[in-house]
Amino acid sequence: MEDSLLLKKDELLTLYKKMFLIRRFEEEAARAYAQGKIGGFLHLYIGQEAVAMGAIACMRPDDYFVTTYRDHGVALGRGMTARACMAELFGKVTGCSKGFGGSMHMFDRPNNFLGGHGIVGAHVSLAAGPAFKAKYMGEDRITMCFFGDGATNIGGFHEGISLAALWKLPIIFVCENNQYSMGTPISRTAAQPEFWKKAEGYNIPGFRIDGHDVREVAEKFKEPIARARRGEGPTFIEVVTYRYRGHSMSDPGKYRTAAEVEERKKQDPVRIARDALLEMKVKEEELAKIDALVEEEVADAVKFADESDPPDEALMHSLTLAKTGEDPYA
Amino acid sequence: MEDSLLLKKDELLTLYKKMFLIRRFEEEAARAYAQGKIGGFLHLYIGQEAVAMGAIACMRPDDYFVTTYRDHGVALGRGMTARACMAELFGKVTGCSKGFGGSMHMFDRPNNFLGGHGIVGAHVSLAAGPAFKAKYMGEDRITMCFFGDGATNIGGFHEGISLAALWKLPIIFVCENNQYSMGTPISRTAAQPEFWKKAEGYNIPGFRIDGHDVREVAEKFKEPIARARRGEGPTFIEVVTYRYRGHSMSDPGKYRTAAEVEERKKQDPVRIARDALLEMKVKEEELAKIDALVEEEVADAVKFADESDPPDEALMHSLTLAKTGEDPYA
Amino acid sequence: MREINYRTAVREAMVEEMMRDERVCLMGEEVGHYQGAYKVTEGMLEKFGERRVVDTPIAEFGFAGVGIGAAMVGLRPIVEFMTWNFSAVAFDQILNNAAKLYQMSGGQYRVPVVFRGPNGAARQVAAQHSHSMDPFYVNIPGLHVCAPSTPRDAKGLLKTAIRDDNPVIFLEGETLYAVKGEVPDEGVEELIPFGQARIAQEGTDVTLVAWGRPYHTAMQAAESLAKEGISCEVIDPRTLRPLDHRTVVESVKKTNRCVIVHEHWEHGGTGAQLVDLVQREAFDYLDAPVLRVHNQDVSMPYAVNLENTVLPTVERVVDAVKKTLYVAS
Amino acid sequence: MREINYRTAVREAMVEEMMRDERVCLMGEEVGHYQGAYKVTEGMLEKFGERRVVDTPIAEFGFAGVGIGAAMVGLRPIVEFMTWNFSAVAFDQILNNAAKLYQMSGGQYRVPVVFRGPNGAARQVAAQHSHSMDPFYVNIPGLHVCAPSTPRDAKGLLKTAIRDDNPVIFLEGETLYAVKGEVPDEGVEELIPFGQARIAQEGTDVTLVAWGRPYHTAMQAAESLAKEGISCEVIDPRTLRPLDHRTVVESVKKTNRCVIVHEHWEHGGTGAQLVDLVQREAFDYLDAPVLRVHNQDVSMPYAVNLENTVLPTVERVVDAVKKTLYVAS
Ligand SMILES: Cc1ncc(C[n+]2csc(CCOP(=O)(O)OP(=O)(O)O)c2C)c(N)n1
Ligand SMILES: Cc1ncc(C[n+]2csc(CCOP(=O)(O)OP(=O)(O)O)c2C)c(N)n1
Ligand SMILES: [Mg+2]
Ligand SMILES: [Mg+2]
Repeated sequence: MEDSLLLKKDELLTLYKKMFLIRRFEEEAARAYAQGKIGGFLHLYIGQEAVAMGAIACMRPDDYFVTTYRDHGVALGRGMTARACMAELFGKVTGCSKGFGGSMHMFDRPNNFLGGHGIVGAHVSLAAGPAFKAKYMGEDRITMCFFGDGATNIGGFHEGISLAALWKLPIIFVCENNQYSMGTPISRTAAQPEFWKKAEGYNIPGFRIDGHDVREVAEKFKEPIARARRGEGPTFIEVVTYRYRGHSMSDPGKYRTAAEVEERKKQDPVRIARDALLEMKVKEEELAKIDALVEEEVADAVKFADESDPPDEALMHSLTLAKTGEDPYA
Repeated sequence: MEDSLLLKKDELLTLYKKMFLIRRFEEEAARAYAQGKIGGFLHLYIGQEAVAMGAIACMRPDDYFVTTYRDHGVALGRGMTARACMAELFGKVTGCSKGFGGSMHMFDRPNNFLGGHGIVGAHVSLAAGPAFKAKYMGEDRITMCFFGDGATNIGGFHEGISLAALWKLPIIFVCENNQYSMGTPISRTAAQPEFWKKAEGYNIPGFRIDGHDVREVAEKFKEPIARARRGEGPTFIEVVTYRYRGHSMSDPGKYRTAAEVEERKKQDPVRIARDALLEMKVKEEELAKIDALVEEEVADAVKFADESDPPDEALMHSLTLAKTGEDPYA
Repeated sequence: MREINYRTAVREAMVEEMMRDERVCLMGEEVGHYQGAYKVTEGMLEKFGERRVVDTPIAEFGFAGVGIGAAMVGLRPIVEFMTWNFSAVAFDQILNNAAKLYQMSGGQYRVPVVFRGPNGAARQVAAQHSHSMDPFYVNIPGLHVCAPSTPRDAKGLLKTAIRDDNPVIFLEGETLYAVKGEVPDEGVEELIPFGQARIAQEGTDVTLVAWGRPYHTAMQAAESLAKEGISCEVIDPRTLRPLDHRTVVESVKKTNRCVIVHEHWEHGGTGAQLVDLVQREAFDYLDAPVLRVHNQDVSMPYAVNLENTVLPTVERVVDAVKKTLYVAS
Repeated sequence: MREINYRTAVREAMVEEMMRDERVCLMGEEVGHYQGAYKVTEGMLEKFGERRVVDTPIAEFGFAGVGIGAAMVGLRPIVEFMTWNFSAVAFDQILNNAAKLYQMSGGQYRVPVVFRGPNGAARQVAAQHSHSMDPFYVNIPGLHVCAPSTPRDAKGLLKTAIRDDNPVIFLEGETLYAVKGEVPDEGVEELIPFGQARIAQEGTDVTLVAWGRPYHTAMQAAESLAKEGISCEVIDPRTLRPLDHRTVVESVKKTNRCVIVHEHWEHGGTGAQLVDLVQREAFDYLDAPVLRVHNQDVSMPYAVNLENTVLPTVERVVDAVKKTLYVAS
């Protein structure tokens, strides 16, 4: 990789720590799921960590982020505490969504993280909303919108990009091409396997990058984000990546061979970042210290989630309709 | 125009007659609308006649056609009688849809005309249905699907083309780019004004042609149709055209100048076809005879529609659910 | 009081709220340059400019999504559906996003968006363009649903809707736009609260409940019945969600009879819901079954003679009332 | 008779009909190579091949449209929604095309398509994935709506649905798939007609009406009430459109009391419709208001303790029954 692409050591350390956190957090979540402490669906991000963290590395705290049900990685990356994230998975009132959203519907308003959406494609046009608002208000905040390869077939994807392109909204559309939508490889879902080529149909720039090296992802996101901030409209970025686990916890992943998965794991984004740090002369002990901190954070999150209370019925009824007037989060 | 593009004289005569029929039929329909004999919406095809007729010239009777609410032209072109068409507009039981569909919902099963659809874009994926069936049954019938420039922004358009491209269905997607969706010019609806460029995103061939000369339209449709028949999948054709009237009868068309409309009328497809015939040494008298026949057909249709009975309530109730079993139209 | 039509009332509410609050904007097909498909938004582009009055392409799912997403972060968009029929392609955005985000986010994100446009049959626009969409939206918790019948209610409820922090479904009517009625004078602000029915006319023999176009049918029926000495109490619920059934129940306790008139199809919806609430809460007061007059259970035919038989008519309301009174018609 | 589970019953119906009629095909997300998200279609790809068992991309609006269009010209597609929640993005195709084409075309085009998949809450899948979509589809003329509760009904109704010339909405249940029950032996063909309720259990004190998952809740409640000497007649309507209310009305004429149990939200739907029909046709027989037990009026929370309070429970059914009997609970 070219020198110019290298992040500064501190930056990379921060990204590494978050990526390792995502990895370890989700491994523990999977364990808790097996123990029955987490219910419903649980879609792990393991293997894709560099995509979210590369994007986040280029974003400002006041930028907006919208993603799918595969959302723990982004949530943690944007600054959600492991406690709030794990407690949500456990269905506790201390969770980020007070136990109402669960794995698929994480929200974090202080960090401008707008979810966590379960209907494929629908959040793509929704994401054009904060971008519309930023332009309306004359703010230079951008919106980052993630979706899967499978989502490119649905109407919501098309309408969201069409509108954003027409109105030159400050938004980045990111197709996380992890090669599969549930059990189906892209060869059986997409006539055009080069998703970035759809950009031309909307008259916006588009390109494809590899998603296993967080440095490269960050580097490639810089200009599109700057462009959006300058008011020149959206960019379509296809990031090629891979998920190591099944689609969700209930998926044994029989549609791909162990060999295929092992081959892909050679490009493990967490390990690549770690190796890069070692190459940058970060000491093994320093990394071990970071790793230990992460382990502690995750263990603490599990304990916290375990010991928290579930939400009660009164809260449920008060969350159906907002009381018009003062918004406590505003 | 190159010689190779010329249709044979007889063929062009047939097409001219149909185009003149569409023109005169709709002019009379507009008059009947003003007299209150036709209700609801009435979307005229005047100015676009060469598009439908050019496509139909290349089609076999057993091919399928699906279009929008702007459907009289196609219906007549595919062989619907002026009587059945006018009676439908008048809401009579002798109409093609027995008075239940009206202007927007014409259907003609003997001529494989599947409507006449009112929800923008929804018929694009529906049209992939007969194409799916043809492939399933091993038939070499193709489906022709028309939609407007405005329809390219909606999800139904995207999903229909995505599926047809993936499954290599025998279907031609035709964007009738008449420059406006209702009162809005494409400059305010489409980030990509070259609609044909969307084809790349679906990995199918796409191109743009002019739609005022029926000979050229027919010529350009031949190969895509043959390709579809060979089982090689869909093609996206953008046809640039223009409607001389408002979007529907209730639209005064204030969003464009009289000068613009007059300029466009210089490319009148009916006149172009007529001139071509004269150039091919068809006698003025022969054309006058054809014109007279058309006038007669239209006048007869109006009289027929006027004198027909409206549908009754018993029929209405019997048309909510089909009686399973023998299909009288099968 | 002055008299204006329903169309102007809707427009006035939007204009006043847009002048009051810069976060309020309007988007939809043909709302700007074209001045609105039904001229409801006439002049608004000129007044507020392209930033705040936004013409959209034909992408209801998409721009409903934009409205919802923008509302989450502080705008208060009014999203016009050219007609409510076209909201069917945006149904998921309303069901799964607008109605749910406040709850799913544990109260972090509010969705102050108003979806509005004409609902119900216009005139001979056939099966795909004649829906009363009420039953699809009233079922969904997390939404408010308004269905004003008069210019005054349209204006007062729309202003409330725009200020409300929750998503509102605002059902107007193409055949109502030209209806005239009194509204408060300029400068006099009236906000009509959700969940308060209006007793349009007091009466003693039977309670008539109706909203939208059928409200006017019910009023005509009441007039005609009055001539025969039958006194109707006519109630307009104004909002269908929340639904002020208490006013209806109180009335039925007095009249002991109830007829509900609505345009939506029979199976379910607010029509059936009201029957349930009345039989449940006024059971001992009912002297006859609650009856309903509604669209016939068919897709809307194009032919005008049939359309006239599908929609509720004065005659059908009169007949139903007499039936509850066990009077021959 | 042999015992199989609901999942197998649904699959058997599809397999038998596909063997009988080559025009029957199956399409949906993950129905083929993945063997079905809930394993309902397991083995079908192997049996019928990729031509007749078609994996689709995520494009419900699109493939619903393909199914409808293919049905117009002679195929008889079964379109699986991975869950009915996702049908919300295809709502317009069902409302405006499937339900209307036969009428709009003056009877020229029939739409013999079956839309099927699991409906209702699964377990902790939260607000966007827990819908009972019944109220949205039962309202629409031009559709049939089935909601079988048992393996036998699932099989017999699905076979009827596939042979029907009209569009059918077929509501299964993820929490029903493992439910076991008797079905006719292999080789014995049973087609269950639409519009015929099943009296699951005869009784004298109260009529319980329920379908889908709540049917089993109602049966449990009946069992528990029997121990207290309260005899319930339990009726499963099986199809919601057409709705066999006559069987319910006849029962109420005998029991004089009625409780309806359903998972869909309160405002409207078949629940409210049944109340209307009962009070209208058995008015003089009712000794108490008709009561309903249903989901609480909130979006489904993720937290399991709350999900349990939202869904109808045996206790709530028992309480409602006692209330209609004016017995303390
Ligand atoms: C409209 C809709 N249809 C179906 C589903 C079920 N579903 C959830 S995730 C998924 C696969 C999505 O694949 P992709 O977009 O590639 O994202 P990935 O899971 O690989 O991150 C499907 C089919 C859904 N949630 N929404
Ligand atoms: C989903 C939907 N939204 C809105 C409409 C109202 N509408 C009918 S035609 C039309 C314009 C369509 O323009 P275009 O696709 O260019 O076709 P044209 O009328 O020019 O032939 C609109 C907005 C509709 N019928 N369906
Ligand atoms: Mg994927
Ligand atoms: Mg156009």
